[in-house]
Amino acid sequence: MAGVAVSTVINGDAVEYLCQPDEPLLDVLRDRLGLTGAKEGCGTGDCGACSIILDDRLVCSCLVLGAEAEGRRIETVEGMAHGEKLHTLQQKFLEHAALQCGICTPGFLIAAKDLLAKNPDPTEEEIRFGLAGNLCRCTGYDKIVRAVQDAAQVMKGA
Amino acid sequence: MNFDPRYSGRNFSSVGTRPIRPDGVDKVTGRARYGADFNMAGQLVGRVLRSPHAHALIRKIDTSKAEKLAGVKAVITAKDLPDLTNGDAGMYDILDNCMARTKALYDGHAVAAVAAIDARTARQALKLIEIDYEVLAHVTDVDEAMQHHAPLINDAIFTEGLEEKPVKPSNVTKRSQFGHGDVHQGFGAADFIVERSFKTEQTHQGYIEPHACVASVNLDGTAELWVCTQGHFVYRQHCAQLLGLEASKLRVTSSEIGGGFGGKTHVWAEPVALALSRKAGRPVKLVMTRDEVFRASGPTSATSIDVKIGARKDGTITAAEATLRYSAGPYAGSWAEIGAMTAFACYRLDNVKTVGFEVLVNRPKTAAYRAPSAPMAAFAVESAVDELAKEIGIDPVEFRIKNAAQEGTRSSYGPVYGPIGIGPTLEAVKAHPHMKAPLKQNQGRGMACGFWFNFGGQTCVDLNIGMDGSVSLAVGTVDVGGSRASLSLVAAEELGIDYAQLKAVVADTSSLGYNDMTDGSRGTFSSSMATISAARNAIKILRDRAAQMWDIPVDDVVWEQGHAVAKGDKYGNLGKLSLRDIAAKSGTTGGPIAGHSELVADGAGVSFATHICDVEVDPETGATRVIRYTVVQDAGKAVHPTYVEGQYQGGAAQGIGWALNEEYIYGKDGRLQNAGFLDYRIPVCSDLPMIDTQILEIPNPNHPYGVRGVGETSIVPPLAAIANAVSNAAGVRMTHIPMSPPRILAAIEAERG
Amino acid sequence: MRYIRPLSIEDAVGQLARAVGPAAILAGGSDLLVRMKGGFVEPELIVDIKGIAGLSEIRETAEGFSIGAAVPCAVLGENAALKKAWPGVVEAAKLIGSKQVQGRCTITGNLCNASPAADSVPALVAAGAKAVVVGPSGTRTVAVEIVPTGPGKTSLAKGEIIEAILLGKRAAHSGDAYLRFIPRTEMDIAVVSAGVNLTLDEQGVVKAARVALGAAAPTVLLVEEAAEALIGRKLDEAALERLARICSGACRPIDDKRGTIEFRRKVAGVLARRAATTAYARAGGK
Amino acid sequence: MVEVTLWGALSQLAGGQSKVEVEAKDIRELFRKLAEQYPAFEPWIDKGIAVAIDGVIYRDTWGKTLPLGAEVFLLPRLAGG
Repeated sequence: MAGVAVSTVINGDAVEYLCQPDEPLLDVLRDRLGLTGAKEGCGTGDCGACSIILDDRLVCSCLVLGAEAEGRRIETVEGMAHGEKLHTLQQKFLEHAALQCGICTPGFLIAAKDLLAKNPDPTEEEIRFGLAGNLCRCTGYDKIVRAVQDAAQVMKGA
Repeated sequence: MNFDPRYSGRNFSSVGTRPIRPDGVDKVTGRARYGADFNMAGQLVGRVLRSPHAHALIRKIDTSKAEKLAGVKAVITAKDLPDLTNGDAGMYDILDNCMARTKALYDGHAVAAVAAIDARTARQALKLIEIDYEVLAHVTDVDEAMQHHAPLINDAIFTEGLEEKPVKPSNVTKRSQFGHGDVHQGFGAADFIVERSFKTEQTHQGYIEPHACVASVNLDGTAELWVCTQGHFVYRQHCAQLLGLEASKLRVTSSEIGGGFGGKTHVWAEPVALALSRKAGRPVKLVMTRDEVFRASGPTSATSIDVKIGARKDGTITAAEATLRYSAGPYAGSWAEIGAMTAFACYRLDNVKTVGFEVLVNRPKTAAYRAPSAPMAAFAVESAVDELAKEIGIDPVEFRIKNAAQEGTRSSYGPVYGPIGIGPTLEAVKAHPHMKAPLKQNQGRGMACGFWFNFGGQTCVDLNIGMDGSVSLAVGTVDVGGSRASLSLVAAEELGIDYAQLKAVVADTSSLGYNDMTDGSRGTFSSSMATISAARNAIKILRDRAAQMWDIPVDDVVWEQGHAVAKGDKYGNLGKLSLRDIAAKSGTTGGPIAGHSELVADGAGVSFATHICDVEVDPETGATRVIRYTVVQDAGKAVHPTYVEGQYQGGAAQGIGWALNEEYIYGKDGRLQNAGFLDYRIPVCSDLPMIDTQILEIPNPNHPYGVRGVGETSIVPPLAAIANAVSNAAGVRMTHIPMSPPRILAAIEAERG
Repeated sequence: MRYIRPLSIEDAVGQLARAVGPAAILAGGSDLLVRMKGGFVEPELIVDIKGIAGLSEIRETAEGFSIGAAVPCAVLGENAALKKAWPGVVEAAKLIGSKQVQGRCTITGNLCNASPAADSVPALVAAGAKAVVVGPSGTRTVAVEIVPTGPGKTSLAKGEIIEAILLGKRAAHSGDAYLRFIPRTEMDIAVVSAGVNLTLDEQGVVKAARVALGAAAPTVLLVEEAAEALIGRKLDEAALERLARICSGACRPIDDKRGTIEFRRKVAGVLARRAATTAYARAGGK
Repeated sequence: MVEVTLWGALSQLAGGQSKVEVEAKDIRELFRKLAEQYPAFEPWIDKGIAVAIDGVIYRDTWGKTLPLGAEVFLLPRLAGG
């Protein structure tokens, strides 16, 4: 089996790696690059815990091959905060206690970031359908939706 | 132990506030490390081979080809694990479930495992293991398994708890019975009697994080285990016992846990990972796939329940009876017993009788799931209670209020209640605006009550005060939903310092004394008791140090609002010493300052909740949508109210999923057909409304702050609340959970005739 | 195992035709990677077609629309002209999976995966869509309904790739709609589904109709009798009743983990009726 | 002397009696005396029996005293989630 050499950009940094042709990007991020913020909840695109943004599109990194990242731009949860400052969504998730166990949180943050980038003033229904690809088993989603609503208000004003 | 756990009314300054959790930033930045986020140098990848058969004799396993594959470092079967055949039966079952010894007992049962240099090699190696199975007849349905002709899962099982010892083996491992009075007489006095049979399907806790661990056994007999668990001390005990290691030489570190809900109270793959590591001489990482989680961890029981309740015209219940059959998987459990204890716990009954049957089936071993066994019993009972209210012509809330248990009532499971919250939750529901909100066409409202015991248990806490006056709190109960925040609040409260001055961590098994696991809603209840005790012990030392600094007798020093204060007119000029002042001098006043506590937190107060639910049912498709939901529950004292709300909302959401769509679906071949999140349908964000909560605080007399467990009770009422709402919306009584669209549509069509 | 990213369709076809072991075409990967993860397929060659010029574009032509094989479904929803002309096709494509899956999955992939429950296929069949198939022996254009031949099976020969899906130019007074039944509000596979495509005359009488059902048989069903029940009539209660009855009767469903035969039959009729009502309104019918 | 109420399974082992009288000052002595009087109880005590004293359930505090006239109720030790 021939390894595939890939040059890509992750959270603004140029990154190069060698991966197997059938290796999911999620495994590359976690096992080769040490970016364990994206989680594997299912490996089949059904839970959203591995969400990343690939060239401005929200995707499950378990459904992308590492080889496909050549020449693309990847954003993960590790790139959301800037220096000492948390992203507004991160701050609001903390304030609203939008996490209990926290395993789904990176995926939700990335999905919410994508949602607000495309729809800065979503209704509750738009938030709920926009985040339907991310499973949370602890919160019943109530506090997550509220955190996103609050973040949207703050980000609009910024 | 000279710690007094009794409740004393007091005003709080920290407890009851809502600060940000101490582990929060790590979790929103992706830094928090869960089970699969940890690696060791030279680590191998472990994978498990699982039975494709529901029930099969393992005649022979040939691992030779797999062993020869380049990159394979260890292959194990049950032969590589201790043979506990003549030892403790409970431990035998745990180990047999980790790796089948003679028979594969369910689809997904582990039969062999490999450790290899990478995942691909491990996968290939599994394919090279040859197993000669003799496929046996299987049974997966709880009612069928009780039939005389059913395939026997274990021919050494003779039903316990029967009047006469049975002569033939059976799939029923145990019969249990609870109650008091004379139900026959009670039914005789009834004007109305409702008698119904119910079924509930098997569900899974559905935590998003699959089981994961990294095991490393050294040549000198010491070992390390990194694992996502609800109880690392219990995992240590079990793993050490199963593998013949010394407990204190096995250091278990609990990772952040990505949900457990009872499913991570049990070892599944950890002993296998340790055995692989021992054989390979290298660390082994073993992470379950989602498919493995569904097929081979521990879902709930499937149940079949008959309920009979009688009442007089005035609405007084005269008798209540239930027979409860709970599936246990292939090993004995006590699940029906819990169902039998909790079924009628909300009510004041003169005549009550419940009988439980534990039933073996060819499904994965049943494990705890949030108030285990109680939701199914509550579904049956609360559905029947609603029907009975309807027959009598009395409002269902009033009917429940009239019959609710109260302080002094003999519970249906035996003892007499102390102060309890069922009545207050019902009164709160009665007064709630939700109950008066208008409903549209095809919409219906339902409500139901729920009960759970709550546990305490062995608990140990260390509280260390740094020289700079900052405080670290080391607890041994795994934080599953914010307990580090609530325990920090409790420590801040006792010490009289700011929450921000503290940092709570979950200590590993080598750094702290034994703790029971985080189950039975005990995390905050037990560890807060130990935290209070540890803080009070630290305060004794702080007072002593202040006395030294002042050179006065310690008895003249009291602790007030985070400061040592010298009492009496003669000390008027001494002022106050803060915790920081005393800590700064600790090096010369006797060394480090710490408070420890080891205790058994007993006397966890029982807990009650009442839920209200509105649904809309599409009469043409049977689709149900939950449009409004309200939880009212007694918390004793809400230490961090936001996380208490979170527990209420989370339990309600899990209950909604269970009520409407979640179920294990087995084929005729006894194989699980929906082992993934695509077809095991847990609620998604767009399925749910906001979930309103109302926290009641009826202090638990057996906790200094009045705290009760809050984690589990919230999953007990939803099945029944939604069933009652659907029945009101669709005009048909639903008796089979989940109330999936095909079941609802079939019921509607049958009603139409 | 090899991963390649050809830059021309000819190269892709050639590589696939020459492949010795099993080969797989990768566009969105939302089916392929799941099947690989589950060990159901182990391709020796993965041909990523996203580098091929034109395959990631939606082109509006004189004949209608050409949707490249590598266009993610999310992009369909962002194309205003396509959405206006074929709202039923777009809403079907937008129902596949989650937002995350939308960013990857394609209607061509949905068609070639050959699941009877594929969301976009009943809508495409109702729309009379065609597939442009490129292979070692040239290019052919076929009706989409002949591509899947059974669950997981297609009529495509070794080396053949679908390059694009074609949708016709919209006649006046036309509308389409797609509805599926799922137990949750998102993230499920259709238990049963219906796509309806109507063209009306000035008076609101149905001139042309196509009705397709998903998850009702081993392949998507084009129910001609149902279309005939609508043609020549306004969409009155009697016509809708008849449509529902015919659709329920045309189903040849199975009992499985997602639904029962009875449920699928009954709900197929309900959905056909509801989809027809929406399509009719979109066509300007009152 | 305290009167101890047994649940179904234990009551069968005690020859059908649902209540037994035991002279015991605390839970530990209660278990010891019960095991002496009813040897069949021993495996149950080893597996774990919870004791409700005036409605409060104790699972591990064997040093808990049994107040005069207290209602003492034995229960199975349960699992939680």
